[in-house]
Amino acid sequence: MSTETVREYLTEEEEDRIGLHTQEMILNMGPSHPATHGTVKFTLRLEGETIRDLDPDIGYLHRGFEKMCENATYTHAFPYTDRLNYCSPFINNVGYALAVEKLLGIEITERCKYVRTIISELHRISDHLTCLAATSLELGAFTVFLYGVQSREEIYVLTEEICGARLTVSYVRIGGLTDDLPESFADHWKLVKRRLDKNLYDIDKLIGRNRIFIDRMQNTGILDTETAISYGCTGPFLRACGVEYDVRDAAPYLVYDRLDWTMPTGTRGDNWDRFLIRLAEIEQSISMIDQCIEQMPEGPVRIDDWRVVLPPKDEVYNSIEAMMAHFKLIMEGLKVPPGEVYSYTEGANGELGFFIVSDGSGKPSRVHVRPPCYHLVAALPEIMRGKLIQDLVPTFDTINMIGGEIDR
Amino acid sequence: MKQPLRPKSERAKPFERREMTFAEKLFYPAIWEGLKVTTKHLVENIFGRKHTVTLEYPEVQRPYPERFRGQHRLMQRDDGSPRCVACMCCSTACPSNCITIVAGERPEETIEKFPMRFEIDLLKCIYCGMCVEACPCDAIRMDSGVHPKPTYNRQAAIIDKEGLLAAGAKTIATQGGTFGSRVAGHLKKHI
Amino acid sequence: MQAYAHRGDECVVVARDQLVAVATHCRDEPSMHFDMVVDITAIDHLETFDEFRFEVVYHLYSLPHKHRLRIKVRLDEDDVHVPSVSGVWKGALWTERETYDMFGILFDGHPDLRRLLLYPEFEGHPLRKDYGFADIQPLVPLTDIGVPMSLGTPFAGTNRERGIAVGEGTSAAGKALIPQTTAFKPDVVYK
Amino acid sequence: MTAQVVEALVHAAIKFAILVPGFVLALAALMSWIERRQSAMIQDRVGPNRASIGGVRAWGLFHIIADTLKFALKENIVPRGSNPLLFRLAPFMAMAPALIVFAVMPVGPTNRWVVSNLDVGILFIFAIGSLSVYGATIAGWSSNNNFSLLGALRVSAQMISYEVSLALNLVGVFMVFGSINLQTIIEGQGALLGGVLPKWGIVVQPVAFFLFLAASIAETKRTPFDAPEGEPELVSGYFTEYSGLALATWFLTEFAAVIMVAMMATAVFFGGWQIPWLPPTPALVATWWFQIACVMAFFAKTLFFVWVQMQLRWTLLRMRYDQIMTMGWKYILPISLANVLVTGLFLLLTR
Repeated sequence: MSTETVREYLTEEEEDRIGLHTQEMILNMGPSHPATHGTVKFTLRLEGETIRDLDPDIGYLHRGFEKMCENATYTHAFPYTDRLNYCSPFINNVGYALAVEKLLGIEITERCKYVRTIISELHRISDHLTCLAATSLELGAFTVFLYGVQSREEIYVLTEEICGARLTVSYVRIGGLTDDLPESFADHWKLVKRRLDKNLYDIDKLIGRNRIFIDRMQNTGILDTETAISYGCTGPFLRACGVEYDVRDAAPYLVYDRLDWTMPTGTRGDNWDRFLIRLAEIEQSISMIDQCIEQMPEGPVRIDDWRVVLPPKDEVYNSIEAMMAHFKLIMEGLKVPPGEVYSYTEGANGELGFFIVSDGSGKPSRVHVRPPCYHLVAALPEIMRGKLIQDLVPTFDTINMIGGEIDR
Repeated sequence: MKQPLRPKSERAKPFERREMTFAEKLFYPAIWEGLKVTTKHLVENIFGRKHTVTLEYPEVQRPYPERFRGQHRLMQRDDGSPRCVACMCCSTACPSNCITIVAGERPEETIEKFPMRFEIDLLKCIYCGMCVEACPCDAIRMDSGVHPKPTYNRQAAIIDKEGLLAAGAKTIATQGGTFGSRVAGHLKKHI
Repeated sequence: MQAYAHRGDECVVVARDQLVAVATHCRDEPSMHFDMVVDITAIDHLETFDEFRFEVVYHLYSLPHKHRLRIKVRLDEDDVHVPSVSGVWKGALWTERETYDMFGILFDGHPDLRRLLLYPEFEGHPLRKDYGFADIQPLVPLTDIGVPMSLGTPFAGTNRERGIAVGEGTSAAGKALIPQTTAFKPDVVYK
Repeated sequence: MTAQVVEALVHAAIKFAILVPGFVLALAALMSWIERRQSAMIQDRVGPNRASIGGVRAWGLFHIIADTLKFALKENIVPRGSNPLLFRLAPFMAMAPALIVFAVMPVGPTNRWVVSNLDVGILFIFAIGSLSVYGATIAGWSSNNNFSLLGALRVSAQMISYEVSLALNLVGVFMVFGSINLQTIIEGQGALLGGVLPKWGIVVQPVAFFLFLAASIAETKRTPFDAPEGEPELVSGYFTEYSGLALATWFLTEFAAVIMVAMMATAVFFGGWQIPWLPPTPALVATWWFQIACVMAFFAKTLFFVWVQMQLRWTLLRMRYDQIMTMGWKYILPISLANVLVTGLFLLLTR
């Protein structure tokens, strides 16, 4: 079976020569289309089944994240960041908090670092599972999809136990967290892990070595390494091309330098590599969470600075100093010294950057987010030109575009 | 530009791509493996629902965890009046501006302010929990364990002071800076 | 040219006409080798500075050397042209489009400068400080479906764009009303 | 003469009226429930079980009625710019052949149990069955929708390609049993090989059976060969624009095709109405209870194959369109040709 599906289309002269005249077809895939989970429109120029050109039209979920942040205090931005990458809201929370903390120049507590690592990895698993499950769904394996989201459901239940909400977590605060991890976390995590193992085993049996799946994934959606770098692609996409780049490794934040983990990289940069990398990263994340639970020290999860974090409740109830700090912080917002900072973390799809400019008031002057999948979707026309329309589906899925993140 | 410069990392571990074996190339063995998994699930779910994860919702309900951020409630004083002193902290902290408070004056009492109106528009609310965090007197909480219910009109989604108070209870949180208040630190936020 | 560092982020301010030269140098010089433009965005300094209004910000990253650099170009309010670096890094294609969309900054030499996140009929540029938080857009008349896109031409270069409102609504009075804030002091200033 | 013709026609009509609405359509309706409940059980869900009459849920069986009502009550939308006549005609152009083919299927041991025992039985199935492709193609073309058009192109290419392989797979069986009359083939499968093994088609032609299964699933356009209606890229392929009862007609057509494939597999490869190790002697065949038992056996085997197809549907994923074509022309077709060759050689040498 032919694995290479690159087909050059005929030029007009060649068409004239062989007497075959074809007409291009414009196909609008989206904005509401089964393949475009999230909302995105692809305008395809097709020649038969071959894509001649592709124009991704994003912005259907644009809700003015950056403008809203300019009109809110620094703490108010947390619910907005929840909705950026809705598959892994914890990572966005952590990324934003780290950016503001970098601008403030404060150091968070040890336990908080571990908790943040745990929740980041937890939601990295959730994000990767969503991606894997959605990829299988788009290729017709509905059963695999449901096994995948079953495990994700377990993670959501765990998330709800941690912070009280399944998706819109708003768990992280500048200088710490809203609350410590619940006591039952470690036990509950073991249950989640068992379920995850079981479901991943079933998924592997169903599609892991199934030729139909492998044929769909291998040698499709390839972007060569130079172009990928030039486009600014990061994350599993770039690692699938064989580039050993991971923010957790290149510029370790939180406690990633204290953990023992490996960075899986691919060789060819096709969909299959991305799929395998995500699977391998789920394993790595599981091991990282286990290590964190082992190493995690006791202690507070918030720093002891009432100019940044809210004082403890009983202090607020009973002492005038705490009460005043509380009021100042709520009414005026967190005062961040003027400056500008670009902070980067490893989101589930790649480098998640926050660029924050402060003018010294309680509201940020500018918040800009660099969504990781933005640059991947920008490269999509380059990947898909000359390929079959059916290859668009797994490619788009392994790119893992998240509407909330790319449209902001 | 075309320099083969690549970042190198100790952690990196390229994985091997296993080529398909002849048996795998024949399609049928892998299909057989898949059929075994699905048939196992089918049989075990028909006879005993071993793996079934779906809850049949209205009859069976999953308990919400302790920290679940549900519908709001207003806590009461001992005489049943709201603990709220209309300090506007929650409405300021609310990112979606869903809390409306109109303060009233109580000249004869030591606590001078009270909320004449306290309304939460549940359609605007995003259940982030920031109002609870912002409350300096443990007056508003989201631990009712009730999730927001759909309504037939927008007006019904606005709950007023009475509705919030009805869901509330008395709290043991002491407040007011009495002598020895630092000792009260062990008192938990939740009852 | 001016260089400083703040919180460990190195930043260089370059003149507009040297931008492409600097960018190419940054990419090709082996000791710098910035092979990736991580992000391009802009800042509107309407409230802060008088001498310039916009800063276009380029974040560069070098994969092999693992270092980062921020390049800034300062623009005046009535001349918002900046040369495009999309010929240097392809990652600039969309980020420049978005910056144009949000700030109305024109990138000369960009092959396909259309709106990205917003629709073509959008009036104004929302991330400018003079675009109000609650400004309302006019309704776009329903276009006839079934208007085919012109075949043959690539997507680039469709003249669906409106004129760009430059500096609309800014006035000296508006600037004077803005409260003075403390000035930004970088940690290190390179001479 | 005319009276005989009329009588034969009336008999055939009565049999057809019993077989098709009584079994095929009833099973097709039931399959809409089976498919959903079975997939639910595979996927650790519960599936539809809420429709109830007077509080009786009956495992969701009433969903069949609810679905039918829902389809019937929905508006039949004809899209703007389409060809209304062809658009309305297309589902029936697809459904009619899919139902007519059941006329030659012998479900029991005597001629009483077949609507019309044609000598060219299986050729009739291919000839009529392949007309279904017109319905699908016209549906896609007349919808005035690019997705439908692409789906129509895919479906016509795919169905025509797999027609060839499908027929060639059965050639080996015809050679073994020396007939293309389905009743003769089934009767031929009653013998025992070496006194132990029933001489079923799968025993004498195993390769042909597996290829037949693949090719026939491709004919029914179900997973893994459902690129023509490939949901993620073509929404629903050639029937994207259909709604209401017209959409239900497409589902019915698909289910009828599934039943047909199951019956074909039963008749050709699994002994048809033969009960294993119970050879149909003329004395036995004359008894009514044996005939009923044979019919039951036939339907039981058919149900088994329906189940197998459902199970495959929820286990596998979709192939790419060019992979489907490659598989059909470069793999299934040569192997079935080789199979015919080997069978011929074997028969030649052993005779």
